[in-house]
Amino acid sequence: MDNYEFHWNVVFDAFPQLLTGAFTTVHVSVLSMLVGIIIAVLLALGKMSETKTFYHIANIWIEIARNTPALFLIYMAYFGLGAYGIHLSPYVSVFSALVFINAGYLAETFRGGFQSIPKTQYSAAKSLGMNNIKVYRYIILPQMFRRIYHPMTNQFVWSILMSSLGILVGMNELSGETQRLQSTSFRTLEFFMVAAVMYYVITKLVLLAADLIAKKVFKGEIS
Amino acid sequence: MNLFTPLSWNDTGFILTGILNTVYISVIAIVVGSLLGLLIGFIRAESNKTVNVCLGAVLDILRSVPLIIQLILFSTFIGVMGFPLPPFFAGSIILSLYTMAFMSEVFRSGFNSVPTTMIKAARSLGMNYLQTVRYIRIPIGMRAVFPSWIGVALSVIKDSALVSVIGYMELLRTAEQLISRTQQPLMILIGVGLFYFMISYPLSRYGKYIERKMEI
Amino acid sequence: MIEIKGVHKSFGDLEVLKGIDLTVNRGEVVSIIGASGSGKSTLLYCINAIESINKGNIIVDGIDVHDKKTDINALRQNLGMVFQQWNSFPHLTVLENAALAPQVVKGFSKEKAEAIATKELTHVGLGDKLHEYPTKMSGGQQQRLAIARALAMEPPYMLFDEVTSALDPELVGEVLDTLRLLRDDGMTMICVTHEIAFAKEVSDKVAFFHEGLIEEIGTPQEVLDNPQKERTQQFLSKVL
Amino acid sequence: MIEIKGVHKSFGDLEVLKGIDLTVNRGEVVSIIGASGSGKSTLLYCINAIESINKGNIIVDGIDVHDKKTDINALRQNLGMVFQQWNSFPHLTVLENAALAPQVVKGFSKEKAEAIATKELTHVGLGDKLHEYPTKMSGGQQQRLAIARALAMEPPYMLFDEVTSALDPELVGEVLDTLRLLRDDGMTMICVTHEIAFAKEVSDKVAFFHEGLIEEIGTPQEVLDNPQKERTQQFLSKVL
Amino acid sequence: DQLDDVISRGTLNCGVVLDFPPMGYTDKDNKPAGFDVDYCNDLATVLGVKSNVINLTWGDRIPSLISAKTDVVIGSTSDSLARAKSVGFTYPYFVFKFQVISKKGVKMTSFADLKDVKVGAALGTTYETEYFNYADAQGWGRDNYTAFKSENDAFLGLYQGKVDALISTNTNIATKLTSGQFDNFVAGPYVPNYDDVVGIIAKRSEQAWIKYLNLFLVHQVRDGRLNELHVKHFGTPVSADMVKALRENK
Ligand SMILES: Nc1ncnc2c1ncn2[C@@H]1O[C@H](COP(=O)(O)OP(=O)(O)OP(=O)(O)O)[C@@H](O)[C@H]1O
Ligand SMILES: Nc1ncnc2c1ncn2[C@@H]1O[C@H](COP(=O)(O)OP(=O)(O)OP(=O)(O)O)[C@@H](O)[C@H]1O
Ligand SMILES: [Mg+2]
Ligand SMILES: [Mg+2]
Repeated sequence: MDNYEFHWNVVFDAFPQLLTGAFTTVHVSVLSMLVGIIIAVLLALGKMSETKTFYHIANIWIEIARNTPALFLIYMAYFGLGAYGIHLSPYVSVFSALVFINAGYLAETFRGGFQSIPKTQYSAAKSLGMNNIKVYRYIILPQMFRRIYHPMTNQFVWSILMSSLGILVGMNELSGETQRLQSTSFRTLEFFMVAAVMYYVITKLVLLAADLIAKKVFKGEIS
Repeated sequence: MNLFTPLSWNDTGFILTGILNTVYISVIAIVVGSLLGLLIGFIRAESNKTVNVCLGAVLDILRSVPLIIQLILFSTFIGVMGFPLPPFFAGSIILSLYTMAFMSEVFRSGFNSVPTTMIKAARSLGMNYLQTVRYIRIPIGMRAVFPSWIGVALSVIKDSALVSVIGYMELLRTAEQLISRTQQPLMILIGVGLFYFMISYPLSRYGKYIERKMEI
Repeated sequence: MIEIKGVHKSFGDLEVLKGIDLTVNRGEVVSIIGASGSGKSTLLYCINAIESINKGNIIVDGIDVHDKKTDINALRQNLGMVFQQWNSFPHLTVLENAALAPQVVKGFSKEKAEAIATKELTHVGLGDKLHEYPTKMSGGQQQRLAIARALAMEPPYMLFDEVTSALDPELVGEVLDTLRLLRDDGMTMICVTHEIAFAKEVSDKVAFFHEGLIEEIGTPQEVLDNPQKERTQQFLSKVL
Repeated sequence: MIEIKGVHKSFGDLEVLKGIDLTVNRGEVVSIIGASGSGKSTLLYCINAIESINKGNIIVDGIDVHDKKTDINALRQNLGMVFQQWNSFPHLTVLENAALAPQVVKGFSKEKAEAIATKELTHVGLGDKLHEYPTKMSGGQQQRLAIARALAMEPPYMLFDEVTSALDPELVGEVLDTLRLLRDDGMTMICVTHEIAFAKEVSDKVAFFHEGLIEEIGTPQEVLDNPQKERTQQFLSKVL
Repeated sequence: DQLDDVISRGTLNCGVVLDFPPMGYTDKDNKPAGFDVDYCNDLATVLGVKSNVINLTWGDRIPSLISAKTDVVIGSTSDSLARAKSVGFTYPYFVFKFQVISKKGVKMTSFADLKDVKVGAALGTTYETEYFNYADAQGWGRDNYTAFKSENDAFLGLYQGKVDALISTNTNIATKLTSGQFDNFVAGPYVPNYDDVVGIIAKRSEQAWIKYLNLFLVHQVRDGRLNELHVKHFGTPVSADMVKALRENK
């Protein structure tokens, strides 16, 4: 430690840039989560569908998303598609890779949540005279949402952490911005320490918010 | 001077090294991470709230900071402290700790899944504390969480790609170098993807199969 | 009146109901007993159109349940059903559980639905639990909630499928008491049950099912005290 | 001989045992009956030192169970215990289940432990299932395995805690038969049970627990057929 | 100190950016090659130790020094005063010019033409900073700018068409243009008024070590080794301007 002096003032001067980077990080993860959820619903339906084509499309998507590294998919989106002349910006590449993976993981979560609701809940709701739409609206979906809520927050945190791979395609999110700042000033340790703290704070805030929302929204427990 | 040369048979050895390096570091991280995770998971299952909160907070940092940042920070930091390590070791250490953070949760829930009545039954046969741990809690608890263990192990294999940022020549970094030389990203990337898929897919299927078998 | 005429029902190759005839008049309590797998639950599901049938008719107050043109959701409002496994909706409070269907199916206002629900819940002895969540309650309480939930739709008929068999022995009594209460109110009921003593006490008619057919039917005295058929005798000797 | 003298036991503020006195002689079968929550299981746990006690003594063959100096693991080898919920070890075969404790606790060789285990398993009628996994067996079989597992430690005393109450009715018989077998072998047993008929048949003494005290104790004829205390009468009228 | 450490260890851990031909790249056997690599080997030879070339990206250079993974980085590091607060620089050993390379057909006569095209550079490099300074001074936004993790990624991006123009060094651009694979591209204008002077870097505190390196650089020029390697890697003798610049230390 004796031969290293910390120079924090460089980092404080660059704090606005780091914050901009952090904003991009949150931005890309929120967006990839939202789009991921929509696609995941379709994939989950596809995987439960009787139609072979839908089933296979959903299945292939899900398995690729779950069984290849995120970094690989980001490279694929950036340089792989580039070879076909499809040029995605670093932001869009990271975004699409995260969407692809989020959708794959969430589809399985949704399917699991859906199947974990006992069949007897349908019979019970039907026997009260509810039609299909009402059964879903009042009985199945609310229960399902509770079960998938927790896995969904975890997936969101994962997205935030994995967006840090943007550093590898020159995206200007928190990690990329940190990398740029450290290579102009060469204060590696300081910049990455601050970035680590910022990631930690972001994920904690997300989890805290998720907990507060859950406490407000979900009053009954799930058996 | 020839900057750009196509892929040739010469490169197979190079790619193979990348594959082996990926396998090495993944295996090390999974083994070391599981052993440490088992220990910590056990301590957490057995301890009171204070110990748990403290341990949990430390593990939480490992789970809340991106792996890539942890790797860069750690390898820089140990150098500054005066203990430089080659990328392989620095990468193994961080990846193992990272794995441990997730494995400890897996194992903790494994230990907690063993019903207290079963432990009481074992005690009533005259087994002492360590014997119940050794013969009852570890085997039953570990079985229960085997599918989750596979899940974590697979994510470690995939995350090992990130060790490339501190200069470890694993598969993806090898591929990158070849891409720079050949300017042919598509074929090479597809090959890399296929490799990961071929390792990960059968294992994840196996995990699901076990899970389903256990449900019955 | 529920009229069941020559009902056949198969699951794939397995013929579960092989021609059931049974009439339940308004105000009557009919108990169904029989070995596991004899088709008792299946018959209740068919009456409530949760399962389709292959042959025969089921007519409730003159309406053919399995006719394509029948509005099945409207019909189900007349047929309250309670299952073996308690099926309280875990995300709703006790009161919300019982008030949901009157609101969304019958379109009652929230106040009106909750008034009816409160009345029925008090009736089954859950008046003090209105704002609790059912997951915290005992099996017996959840089962009484299921009964009140069905009653809140104010159906003229109630179908009970072994409502006590998943309960701990000490909780059986409170649920049977609730059924007795309904009988005293004059409710028309079909009860599938394993509780022979209870069936003897409350039923107007007892039907003994054997392999998809009604082997014997009559008053409790006829079927339970002096069974004519050998199979009925065998069954009763086992369960008593 | 098991001597229980003035045993008190509390969980926090809740006093569960309020001074229990009971003596069980070698070769005796003592049944304990009583309402849920009256402290029956707790007493068995205290005898086996799975729970500590607050006051009084429990002496097994002259050794004070709750004395600090007592080697509790050694003592437990003398007290076989079987629980309400069957607790077979799912990762071991039937034979391994029963042979584990003799091996690791008594330090027997694998052969010797397996020989004893096989003997006891055959005794309870599981001789043909030695190499199966218990998860595939019925509750009754698993409960008999639990009995054999305890017997394989060759304890002079056996404690049974409602061993049939988690079983389907048709499986109760086989487990009770196993207990009868043990009684005929002359085993000293304490049985907590809800099966009054069984208690009447096998017991030398019956103790009726009420809110942490023994309300009435005596021969089955005294306690079950001619109960003196009002509470005993009430309890029996409910369960019979 | 570090000089003694290297000699007693018997190996020189020399960091090179193999991402920056012809200064550093990997040959068809995936082995390190280039001007910087040759410098590493020369340095090891004069020290009398084995040369261990370590492959770095631009961003790895400082961490590798600080973490003592490398003893020295010969990696075309621009000697900015900000960086010199963190790390020790030797005398300059090479001078680059920053230049634009663009697709044929894109109008690129002056630096100001970058305004209307998609432009890229490697992340965290001095020419990225220079471009930003220029762009900010002109009041351009950054919407048409793309950063790449490495020089290689940047050229791959240009090759694939992700960007129309790239800022890099004159040497790298010249090498790429002679390779045959960038026939559809042309070298464009230089970054105005800027010479990129680069030094070898080592730990800031290792004064004796840096002095040794300085002398090594002087000898490379004096002994003609610089010229030899320039011919080998660039095909032309080293220019008088550059030798002058290096001698004058600027
Ligand atoms: N959805 C289904 N698909 C296939 N077979 C079914 C289905 N539901 C019931 N069965 C079969 O139909 C037969 C009758 O079942 P049912 O549930 O009506 O019997 P039960 O008389 O109610 O028995 P229990 O007393 O066990 O409830 C059984 O053999 C059962 O396996
Ligand atoms: N570990 C514990 N912590 C706190 N309270 C306990 C604990 N174990 C038992 N109790 C309480 O002690 C009382 C007696 O319990 P116990 O299990 O001995 O009753 P029991 O007579 O065996 O009843 P059952 O017939 O239901 O098994 C109950 O009120 C129970 O809630
Ligand atoms: Mg049934
Ligand atoms: Mg008990």
